[in-house]
Amino acid sequence: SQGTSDTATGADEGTVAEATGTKPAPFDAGPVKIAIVQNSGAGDYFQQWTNGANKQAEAIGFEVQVYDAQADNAKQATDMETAIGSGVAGIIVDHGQADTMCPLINKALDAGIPVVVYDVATAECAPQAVTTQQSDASLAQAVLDQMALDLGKDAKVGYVNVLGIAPLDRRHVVWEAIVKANNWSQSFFVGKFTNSVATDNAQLVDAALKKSPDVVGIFAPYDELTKGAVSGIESNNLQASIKAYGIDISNADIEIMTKEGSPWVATAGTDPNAIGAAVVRNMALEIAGQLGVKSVDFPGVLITAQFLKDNAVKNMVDLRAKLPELNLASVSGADWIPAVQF
Amino acid sequence: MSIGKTTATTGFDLRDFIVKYGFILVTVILFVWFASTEPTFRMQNTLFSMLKFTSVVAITGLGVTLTMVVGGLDLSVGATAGLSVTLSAMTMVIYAQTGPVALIVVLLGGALVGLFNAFLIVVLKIPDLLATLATMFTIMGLKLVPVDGQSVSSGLILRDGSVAPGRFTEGFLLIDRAYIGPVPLPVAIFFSLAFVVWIFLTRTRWGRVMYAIGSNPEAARLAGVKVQRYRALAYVLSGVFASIGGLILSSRIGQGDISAGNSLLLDAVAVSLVGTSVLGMARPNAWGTTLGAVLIGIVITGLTIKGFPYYAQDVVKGLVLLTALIFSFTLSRRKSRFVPAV
Amino acid sequence: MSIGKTTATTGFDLRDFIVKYGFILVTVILFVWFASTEPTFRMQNTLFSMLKFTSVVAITGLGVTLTMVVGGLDLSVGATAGLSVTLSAMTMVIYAQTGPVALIVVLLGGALVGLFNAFLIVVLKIPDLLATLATMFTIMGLKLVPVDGQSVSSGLILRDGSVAPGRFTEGFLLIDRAYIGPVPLPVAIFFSLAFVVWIFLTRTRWGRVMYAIGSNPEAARLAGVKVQRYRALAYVLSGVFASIGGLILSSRIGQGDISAGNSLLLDAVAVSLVGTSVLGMARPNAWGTTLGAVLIGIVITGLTIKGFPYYAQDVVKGLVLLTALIFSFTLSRRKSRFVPAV
Amino acid sequence: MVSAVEVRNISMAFGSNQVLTGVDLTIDKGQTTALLGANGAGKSTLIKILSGVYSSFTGEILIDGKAVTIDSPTTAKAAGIETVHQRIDEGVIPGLTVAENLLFERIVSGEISRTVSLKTIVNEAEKIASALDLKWSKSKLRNDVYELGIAEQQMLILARALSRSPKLLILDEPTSALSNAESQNLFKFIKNLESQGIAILYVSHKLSEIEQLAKNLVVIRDGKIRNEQSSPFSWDLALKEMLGQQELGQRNNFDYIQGNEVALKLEGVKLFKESSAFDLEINRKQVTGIIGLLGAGKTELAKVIYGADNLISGNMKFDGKNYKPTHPSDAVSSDIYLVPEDRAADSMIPNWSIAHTATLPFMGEFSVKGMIKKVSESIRGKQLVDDLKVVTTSHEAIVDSLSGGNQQKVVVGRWLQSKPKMMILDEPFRGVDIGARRDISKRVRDLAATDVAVLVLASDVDEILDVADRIIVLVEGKVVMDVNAGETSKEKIVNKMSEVA
Ligand SMILES: Nc1ncnc2c1ncn2[C@@H]1O[C@H](COP(=O)(O)OP(=O)(O)OP(=O)(O)O)[C@@H](O)[C@H]1O
Ligand SMILES: Nc1ncnc2c1ncn2[C@@H]1O[C@H](COP(=O)(O)OP(=O)(O)OP(=O)(O)O)[C@@H](O)[C@H]1O
Ligand SMILES: [Mg+2]
Ligand SMILES: [Mg+2]
Repeated sequence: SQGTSDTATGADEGTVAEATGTKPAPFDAGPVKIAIVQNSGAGDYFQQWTNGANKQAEAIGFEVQVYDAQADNAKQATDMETAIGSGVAGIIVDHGQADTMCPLINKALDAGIPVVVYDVATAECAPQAVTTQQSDASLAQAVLDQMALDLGKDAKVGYVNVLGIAPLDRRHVVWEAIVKANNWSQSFFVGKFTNSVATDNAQLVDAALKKSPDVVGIFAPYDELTKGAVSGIESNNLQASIKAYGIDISNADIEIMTKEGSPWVATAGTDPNAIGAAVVRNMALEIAGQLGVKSVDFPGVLITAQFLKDNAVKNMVDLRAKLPELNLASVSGADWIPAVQF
Repeated sequence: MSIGKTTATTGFDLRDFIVKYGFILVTVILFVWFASTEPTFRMQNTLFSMLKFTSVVAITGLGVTLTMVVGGLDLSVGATAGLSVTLSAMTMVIYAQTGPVALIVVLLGGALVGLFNAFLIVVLKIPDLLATLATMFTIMGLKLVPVDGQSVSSGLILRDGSVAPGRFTEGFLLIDRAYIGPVPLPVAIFFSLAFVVWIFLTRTRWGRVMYAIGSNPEAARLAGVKVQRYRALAYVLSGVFASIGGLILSSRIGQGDISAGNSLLLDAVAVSLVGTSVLGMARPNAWGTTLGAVLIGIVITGLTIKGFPYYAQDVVKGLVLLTALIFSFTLSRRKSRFVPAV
Repeated sequence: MSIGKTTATTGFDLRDFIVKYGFILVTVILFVWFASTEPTFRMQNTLFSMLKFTSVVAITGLGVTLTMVVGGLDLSVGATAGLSVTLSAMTMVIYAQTGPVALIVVLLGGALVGLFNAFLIVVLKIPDLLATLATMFTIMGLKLVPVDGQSVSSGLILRDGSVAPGRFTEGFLLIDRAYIGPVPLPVAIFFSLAFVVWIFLTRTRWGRVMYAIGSNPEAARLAGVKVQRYRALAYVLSGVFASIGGLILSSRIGQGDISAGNSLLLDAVAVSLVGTSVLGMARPNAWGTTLGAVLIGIVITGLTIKGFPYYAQDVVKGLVLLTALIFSFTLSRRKSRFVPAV
Repeated sequence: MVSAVEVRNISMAFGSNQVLTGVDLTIDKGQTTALLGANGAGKSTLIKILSGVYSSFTGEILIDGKAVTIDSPTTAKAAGIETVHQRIDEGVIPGLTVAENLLFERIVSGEISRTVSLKTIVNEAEKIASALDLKWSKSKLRNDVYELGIAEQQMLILARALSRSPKLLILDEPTSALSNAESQNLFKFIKNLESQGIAILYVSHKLSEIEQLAKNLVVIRDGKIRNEQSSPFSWDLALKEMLGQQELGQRNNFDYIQGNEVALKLEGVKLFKESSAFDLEINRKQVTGIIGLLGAGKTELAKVIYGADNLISGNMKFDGKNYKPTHPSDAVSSDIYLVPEDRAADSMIPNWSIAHTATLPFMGEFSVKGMIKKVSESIRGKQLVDDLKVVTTSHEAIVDSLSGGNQQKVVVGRWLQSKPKMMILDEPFRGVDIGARRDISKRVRDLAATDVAVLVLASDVDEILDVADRIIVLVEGKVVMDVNAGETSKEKIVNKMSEVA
């Protein structure tokens, strides 16, 4: 039962490198079943992540069962239980709440099922699991360094974020430090998490800018929030005086950033396809007993609108070509693994 | 049943006054409060952008109101608006068609959804709520199938590996950005539609008949009314109104955001319901829906400018709603027959 | 008035059969399909975790059913369940109380929300939909005020800078994790409550009276029924049921997730509505709600295991709903008076 | 005689409308007291006070000489007052079975709380039904009450009230939906109750019934008691007090008109699946009365002609042309109109004004390019109020706030104001007082005189004799008698009606 998302539009097919080594157990004896337990599969980021993971899994010879909790933490817990009970050789946990998932991750480990976690802070509560993460700190740091460079000290800034969501909380910590270090004054802090983030936040930013039209920069550390911020700036016609900074990158984001006069000047990102693939490689290594480490970081890369324009980047394919750092093909590899490159 | 004292008929009856104008009073008081404490709020600019944001909910709500008038309730409007966003993006970005073509496709799409609802309700005799709920789930999923769950933006890579040839046309983007004199186009559309629906419902024979159907369909039928046709008409109109809302959303976002419209349903239903209480009419009506939408717009904008976090906005939204409702129902002597009892 | 054909009373009437059992047939066919094509699906473990997942929606839906029986509809159940999650987390994590205390606080909280709804509806005479909508907005915001919009998990930093002293107790976490024999506790709770509600509605005079209120409140009142008390009772029960759902959610998530319960409303209303069509009863009933919840559980679990992306699941959910509805309504000769016409 | 219930100085107003003023009334044990009054006199209001529906009145209610507080239906029942209200939809509860409806009050009061299964309820219900000679089968008792016709629903709520043993039983126009035979059954039962010492307060517009049943007669006009009598009654006095200044229209002593031009022709029409087919011609310029027992198929026939129900077999010709209505709108566009029998369910739109109710079927006429002509609409409303002497504050008044008889005047009157080619009236006299009944009869005859085919359906022989030129008796969906009204008698008709087809 292969996921159907491997036929996705815009799904980057990727190129598969030849494997040279011989497969270790249990890969030498036909397909190996694993499960991916996702907090959410919806949205561009997760669609690409899943696509990357599926491509890599296919290349390795995994049979993948994808559970998508549709952003429902409780459902993810149930999915995890189902996965544990379904007799898989390994489980990848993609996002979720540590408090929710840790006991279940430990349950899986106790049952002898190796677990690779992506972007959940389980290092303390489930120390035996492999944790991988897109480093939120490095993403935030990368883009905020650029923001500090652009705006200088003592600037008036706006902030769009929603606390209570783990990666956004981690980005928030870096933001607070940067604001302090640069003596910025934060004119507003708005944001709300709904099921249409971009449109609903546009209204909030619009209203906030009515009151504080004199800010020179807005930080919105999640691309849906950034889209909302951009809309808000544009509806106030302030794109000449306000720069927006975001995190994450997708085809849609590239379009907005490269638009004439776009206020969105910089973002930091990773390639979700590449990350999905790398996480699956980690799973393979862990099952084969070859991983050796318990934590793997995928660093973020700064992407400026200027860079995109200078290189005529139109979409993720162009971006990967121009910014090879995004491709993680060399991360967590082995000679028997045919790494997928996007 | 409470029997009022026989007040002198010419005298001023405070209670009647509050029942009739309480809701409007709440709106005005909030408005004055925000305007007097927040200079930003009184700027014409702020008011128009508030109305602009409200317009999508309001227009969709007007459609919902029409279905409520005939005794139903269209739960599929949010999904229809979302479908419109995807449809317009597909038409322009993937099939590289012009803005007007996209516009026609979207309106046709909305009408088709309405027809489908009408078919379920009128021909297959499925109760309104259930039918539109099923439609909602179906199109929420269906719209994502051709795009494999991804947002449609220029630069999108298609299944055959080529890059999507088109982009949102400038003309299409103008739907949200153009002005008529000082009035933003979406606001103008909103008020025109509200006016048309108001006239339609209160001044024309068709509106009169629709109210009859909503209160006693059998009596309407025996009076020679083609009940089923009017019900079908209401759902088709509701679909078209939702797609107009979607059109504005799409033009605002400038891409085929997959999450667009998701949060619309609850708001559109809320404004229509709230609208039933305006002027003590105790039945769905265009003027009430309009005022309900404006009231909620004022609350969100005002509180954002005042720097309230989003959850405080929810609380205030709830309380304002309650106050308005108490004015209209608790104090009213008249039994409300028209409000959907479910 | 349509005159039923007087078919030979002993003969088999296919149409009647489908009207009565069509819904169950759809459920069984789907079940058999999944079970025969997916080995994972037939594992006892999977079945129980499916039921476990369904239990929250089902229990909440049972409460909604009670309000539908008295002719209303509780739109605040999702928010109430969310409130329960926050309340339990606050009690244990911030105030470092025991699990049983948290349990009592949550149930009291649910009953209070129900009482508040009852107050609005019965005393202030606000129509059900509007009142519960206002309650929904209010508590959705209110629950976030004491925690400043953050999820409550152990290690939370409080306003005074100290660290929250408590954590979710092991006992509390058992609510979701314990088993009674081979049956997970939430499933046992779900079935017991379904049984109790079924008996209550069909076998006791209170149940009959509640149906009478839903059908013709004035006639019920004239026959000496204390209509308002029963309506209040229904809303209080609905609040308590939603808080039991929230309790299970909270125990499953293991933290005060602010987004918990958000998607519950639509699902709970959907299963109650769908349930009206089971067995051709054409009125809200416990057995229908239960079956509706199980059907949706089967669809979601089955499609996930089959690897359908989330949007395809929505499509199928919509189509299955439609099929069931067509069986019950299109083919039925009986006019349904009980189904909310809104 | 001992008084069971005494009412002292009761007054009540709806807003500025003073409906009852200082009403004193004594209802004796073991006797029937009749309450007579024109439509809108305040009868139902008085009854609703006694049964606890309204609580904001002034005055005193005494039971067995002691003052009691009655402020809710529950307290009224506790005090031993049982009521059958005028509106049937205030009694039956759709969605519950016939059996549950019959036992509903016992279910509410907890008397049968241990009776859990429907089976037991059905058995119990069978007994209650048989008390009124209702031979309802078990399967009928298991049906949704919604499947009963209006007359059967009336029987049901009567049976329900009679199954209790109250001190005072109030019946508000219980026979307006019943035919003679059922009424007689009811009267037998009432006599039986009297002998058990139960007091009965009986409201009816049918003088013959009052004559037959009542010991005492109380006449009410404009919310005041005008006249009290013991039998034998002086009807002249009673009617004079009842109508006040108003003139009672003469009983129609008309010349029968024999329309000879066929308007509607039915060929091989079957009303029910297993009833036999019949042919029928309805003439222009004549009032055709169709009479039959409850369930005889009168309403079915009317609905079939009007396109509101499907024809099982056969065909129709109207004005010589094939006529196949599939929807009431087809009938309306052929200028065939129907006044349905159940005004609340089939005619009234809750919260609508008299004027709006009046124009609903004729929206085309009251609008230009779709825009409603408010002025003509309001003129039409005023005319309706004046023509039919509707007791109301204005034509803007909400129909729900009218008394039952006045509601009936509105829903009948709105069709009478139009210009049909054929007019069908199903039970047009339901709940209207004798004055209004004669007014309506006269208008119906005037309409026929203008070349219109008029069809009146009723189950009351007097009503039919009062209006029809030609009388057709329907039994079990089939025509069993078809004569000129002048050539038959009440007895012959009654005999035919109860004949088995
Ligand atoms: N022979 C029959 N076969 C099937 N159903 C019948 C038959 N006779 C009567 N009925 C039922 O009785 C109902 C009453 O018929 P209808 O309303 O036409 O009678 P009616 O003469 O107007 O009597 P009333 O209005 O006094 O009840 C019909 O709708 C039908 O359900
Ligand atoms: N709910 C109400 N609101 C306002 N006015 C009302 C209401 N109910 C009754 N009335 C008015 O009270 C007066 C008396 O009505 P009531 O129903 O008691 O008359 P009735 O004697 O029973 O007449 P009928 O013979 O037509 O049944 C009428 O003028 C009516 O319009
Ligand atoms: Mg009356
Ligand atoms: Mg009839």
